[in-house]
Amino acid sequence: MFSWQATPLRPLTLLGMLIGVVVVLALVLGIVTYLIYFERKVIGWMQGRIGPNRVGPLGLLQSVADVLKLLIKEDIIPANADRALFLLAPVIAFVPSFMVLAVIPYTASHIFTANLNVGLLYYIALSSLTILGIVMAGWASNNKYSLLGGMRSAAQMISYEIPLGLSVLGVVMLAGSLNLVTIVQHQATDRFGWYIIPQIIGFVVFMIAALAELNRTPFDLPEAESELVAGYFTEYSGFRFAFFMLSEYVYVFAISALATTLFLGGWAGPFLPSWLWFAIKTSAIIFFLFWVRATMPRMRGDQLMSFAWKVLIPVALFNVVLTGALSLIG
Amino acid sequence: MALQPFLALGAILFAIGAYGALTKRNLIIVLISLEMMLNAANINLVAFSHFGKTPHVAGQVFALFIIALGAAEVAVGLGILLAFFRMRNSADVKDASAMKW
Amino acid sequence: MTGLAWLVPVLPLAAYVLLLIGGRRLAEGAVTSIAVLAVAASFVISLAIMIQVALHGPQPAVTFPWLVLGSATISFGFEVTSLNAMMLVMVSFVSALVLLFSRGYMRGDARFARFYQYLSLFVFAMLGLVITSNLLEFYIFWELVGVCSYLLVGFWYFKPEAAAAAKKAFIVTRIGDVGLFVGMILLYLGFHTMNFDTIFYGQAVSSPYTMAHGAPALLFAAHALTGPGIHALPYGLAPAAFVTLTALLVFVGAVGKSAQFPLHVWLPDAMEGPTPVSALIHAATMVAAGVYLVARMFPLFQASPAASDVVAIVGGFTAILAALIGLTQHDIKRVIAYSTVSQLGYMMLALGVGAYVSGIFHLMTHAFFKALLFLTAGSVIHAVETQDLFEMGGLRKLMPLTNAAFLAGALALSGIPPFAGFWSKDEILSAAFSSGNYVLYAVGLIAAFCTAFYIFRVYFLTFGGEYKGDRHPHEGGLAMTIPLTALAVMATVAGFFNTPWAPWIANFLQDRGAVGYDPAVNWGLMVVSAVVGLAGIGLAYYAYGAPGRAQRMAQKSGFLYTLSFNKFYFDELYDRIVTRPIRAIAEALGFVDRWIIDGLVRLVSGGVYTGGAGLRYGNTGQIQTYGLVTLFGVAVLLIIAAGIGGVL
Amino acid sequence: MFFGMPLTGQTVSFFLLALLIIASGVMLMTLTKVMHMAVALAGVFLGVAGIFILLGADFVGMAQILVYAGAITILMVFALMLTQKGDDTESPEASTGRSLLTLLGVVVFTGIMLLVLRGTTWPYSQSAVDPYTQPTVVLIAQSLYHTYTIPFELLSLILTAALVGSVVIARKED
Repeated sequence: MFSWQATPLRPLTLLGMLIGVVVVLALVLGIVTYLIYFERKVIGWMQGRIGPNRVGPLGLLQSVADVLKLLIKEDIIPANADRALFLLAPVIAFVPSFMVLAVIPYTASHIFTANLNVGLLYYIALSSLTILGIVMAGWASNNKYSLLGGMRSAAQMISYEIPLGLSVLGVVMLAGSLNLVTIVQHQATDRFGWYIIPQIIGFVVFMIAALAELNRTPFDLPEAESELVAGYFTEYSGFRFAFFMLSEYVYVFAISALATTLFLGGWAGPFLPSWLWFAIKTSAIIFFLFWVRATMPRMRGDQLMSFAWKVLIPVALFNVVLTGALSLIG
Repeated sequence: MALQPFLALGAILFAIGAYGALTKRNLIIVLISLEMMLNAANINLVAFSHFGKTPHVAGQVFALFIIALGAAEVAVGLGILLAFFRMRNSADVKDASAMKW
Repeated sequence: MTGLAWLVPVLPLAAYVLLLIGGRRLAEGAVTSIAVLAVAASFVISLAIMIQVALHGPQPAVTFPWLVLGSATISFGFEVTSLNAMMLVMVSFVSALVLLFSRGYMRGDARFARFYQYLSLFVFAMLGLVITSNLLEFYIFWELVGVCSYLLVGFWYFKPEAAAAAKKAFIVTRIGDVGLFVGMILLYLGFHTMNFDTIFYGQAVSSPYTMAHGAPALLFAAHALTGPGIHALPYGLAPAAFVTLTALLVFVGAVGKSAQFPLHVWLPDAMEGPTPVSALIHAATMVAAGVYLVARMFPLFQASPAASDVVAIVGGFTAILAALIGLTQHDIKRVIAYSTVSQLGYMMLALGVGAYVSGIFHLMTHAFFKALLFLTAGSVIHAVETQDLFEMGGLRKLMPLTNAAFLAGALALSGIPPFAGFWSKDEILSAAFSSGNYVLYAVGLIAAFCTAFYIFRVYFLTFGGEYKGDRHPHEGGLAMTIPLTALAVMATVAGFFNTPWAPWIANFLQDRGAVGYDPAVNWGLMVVSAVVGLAGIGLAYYAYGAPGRAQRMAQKSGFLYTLSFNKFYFDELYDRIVTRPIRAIAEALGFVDRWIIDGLVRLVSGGVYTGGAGLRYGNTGQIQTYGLVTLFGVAVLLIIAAGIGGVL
Repeated sequence: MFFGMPLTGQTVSFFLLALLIIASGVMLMTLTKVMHMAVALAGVFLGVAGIFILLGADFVGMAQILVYAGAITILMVFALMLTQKGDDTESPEASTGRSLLTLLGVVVFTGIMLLVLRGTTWPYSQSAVDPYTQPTVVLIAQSLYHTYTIPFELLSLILTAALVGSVVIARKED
């Protein structure tokens, strides 16, 4: 295995690393662009509308145009904002979302993917860093909507991170590893097949917590347009706004990829190449997320916390105990 | 890499934390400084677990223990701090001086 | 049956524990039943043991190792000899009756259960003292008896006199205990053992006894004076001096416990306790312990003629002194108390002249008639609610049973045949006479005369004439009359257990050899003592049969009357020569302690306090200041460590 | 070669991380706005996590990120926001003399420590990047559930007590 620590650092090595990063970034940008398009199309379809169809064939270039528009817009920094933090916050929010992609095993040969022994923990740990960026953004804007949105977001994400972490414990116990590659490999040989079957409780908790982590409907209280204008990024415009949107959609992709890896057997599947199987499964999860957004109303604020602490965490703990008991019996 | 740079880093971080804990007036910053000192200790533990004649994972286990204890400390510390703030309407170390003659 | 001997003391202890736990919740009847049944069961077992001993002889001691101190082992155990078998019967019998009597006497007392609790403990302590086979264990029970007497004499602690009397009893007997303790230590140093058998015979005597207890006095002497102990005697004492010294020290303990001159002052004051307690102390438990001690250590005294002489002289002097004081007292219980002191003097006299059997026999008969006298006195006090003889009178018709019982006790005490006291006292007197101690014989005879006089003085003042009070005296309940009857019977017939022509007790105590001095039957002496007793009664009748005659006699004797009435000023004498000097010394020492030693201590504490008051200004409550100081301290330590060259 | 050490990825990473940690630490001490401090704090914690990963302790590093950078920093931010009184700057510093004194103490302390570190011969370290035969997760798990079972259980007790205790302490008096 390539060990970056022991290898003497030469310009060529550094260059190779940089190229790899840029390629992944470009890929991610492409994916996000079409995720947005996909979302608008799906919701449009569900609501009996057509969705974007003007820019390019079938409106395929609509998102590209949107991004371009954002990039060329004026970069406004409010006069009373905390300038340094205001500038830093989108970066802090985006970088972890990009970093978590490093451990997802996209294909059987997992190019670009770090085969980390603590991959799952890595994902959960890094994704928690985004909260800091969001709080920063909310506070630095010096705007009450932003601050409230930031606080709400932080509270919500911290609370739902716990059921998220607990819900995947069942998978970890079954696979006996935190390594995502190993988890995928275990699912191929498990007698129940994919972990969505033995870990159905875990999967449900995971999906609910994931929705909350993503600040998506029905958990979109932090950026509820009707209450808080746009939550923590009310004051943001131009490409900083794009950064936040980007990190959100990267997380949509990442969490779907994680769900695929943990519960749907990852890249495994017959006939088709492994990357395609991975893409199909991830798309299914993403479609599910959009579907929920299109159909569910927003949750009530006072129920948000108690739902996490009083329902999801006990259920997730029960799942852990159940899994332990089952694996002892089996 | 050798052991000394890590230990030196730990010592420096510890010193920074100690300075903060001893001079800052805001109780939260003091708490933060304490956490930095704990982190400095952790660096030493993990460094010794990696280097040395027989590398052993025990150092990492103890670092984990310290992390958990640090979390507990922060939880209790912030609880006390909030209660203190509610009572005195201040988060200043100087105001927490009832424990004297 | 002897294997069960340990049950004898344990049963009262069980009653004590039971009452300690549940006494407050039980009714008075239940409390009485528990205590009386326990002691009665002890009595039954004791009786069985005594029969066993009479048939099969004494049994060897049963011991368990208790303390191992270096090479020495102090054991813990019990044994049954003819002496303590008899004592067990006597103690448990009298105690059971006293306990039953208390039911009536203490009726309605707020601390009724507590009283029975103490009594049970008292009986336990005495029975344990009797049955033990080991001097250290004996001493423990000995002190336990002292504690119980303190608790019981001061039972009505709210009365200042009772509290003072309890303290006095405790402290005075403690003076004697010091002697016993020193003697005990000396014996241990000399013989390296605490077991009676090993001390007396050089080894544990195996079963069955080849000789009765006390019989081999000469054997003991041989052992102590020439045996292996000769090298080990402490302080380079010669064997004879060692034996005399230890015997005298042991006797000091007996003097304290049995209220012999000069430590007799506590016993009359102990009258402040409830009357059943007095009965118990005087008859069966406390004072008997001293006599029992001398009897138990009899070989030791036999080996030392000097010590024996001291015992006899002290006993004789006490007998006459107490009898003289008893002549003039006004308090009914005090008269009987002095009579006890006097009778104990007789017992010591007997033991001192070597009449072992006579002393024990008198102890037994005395237990019966003295318990009887006290219980009748209690019955009288209960009825008339005063203790002053001159406020009573005429109770013969009002309380016929009590009258009869008291008369039996008084006749026994006076030594009128065929009552119990005659046989035992006569034996003592004839032993004194025939052993050649004519002075002691004369003293005993005069004391006997006085005894007869003062007890019938009490009788005539209490039961004769007309009732002077304004109450309506009547007999107590069954709980009071049954013990009186039983004791009256015993006081009448107990003498026949050891008549000159049928010496059962003598045989029992020495069934396999002679103990000490065995007086021959001397009809002349018997007649003399009976006549002396009758003369005393006659004088009493002459003095108190007609009113006013006694006062004239008292005035005529003048100085002597005052002396006797004030108990020969012993309390005042002790106050002058002992209490006051000691108090003066104590106050001087107290001054040193309070002002010089305490002053130093206060100086130190004051200095520390002032220093602390100064230092506390450094305690600002600012945690960061503390931290800063700590940091510098650590830095200094590090500099030192680095300078030394790497402690780290 | 760099200060006598071969210029590998490990060395470079170490110096970058050390720079991050020390710079963040110093910023934490010098910045006046509390929110800026929070960012600096996250920098320290992340840097320490990086050091852990550099030392092959990936599990501890992840725990460090999760607990410190993720949870504790946010908690601190919350506490800072809750205890702000209008002005968002930190309350006035301790007196200059006091600060200088503390600085002196700290510098002396660190200096001696560094001298001692330099002067001590450490039991020499092998140069292998990964000294462990198995993944650290496995080793830690075995260690926790075999050797350190009791401390581990006690730790859970402490965490529970801290959870309940802080809730009780911080709860408003009703």
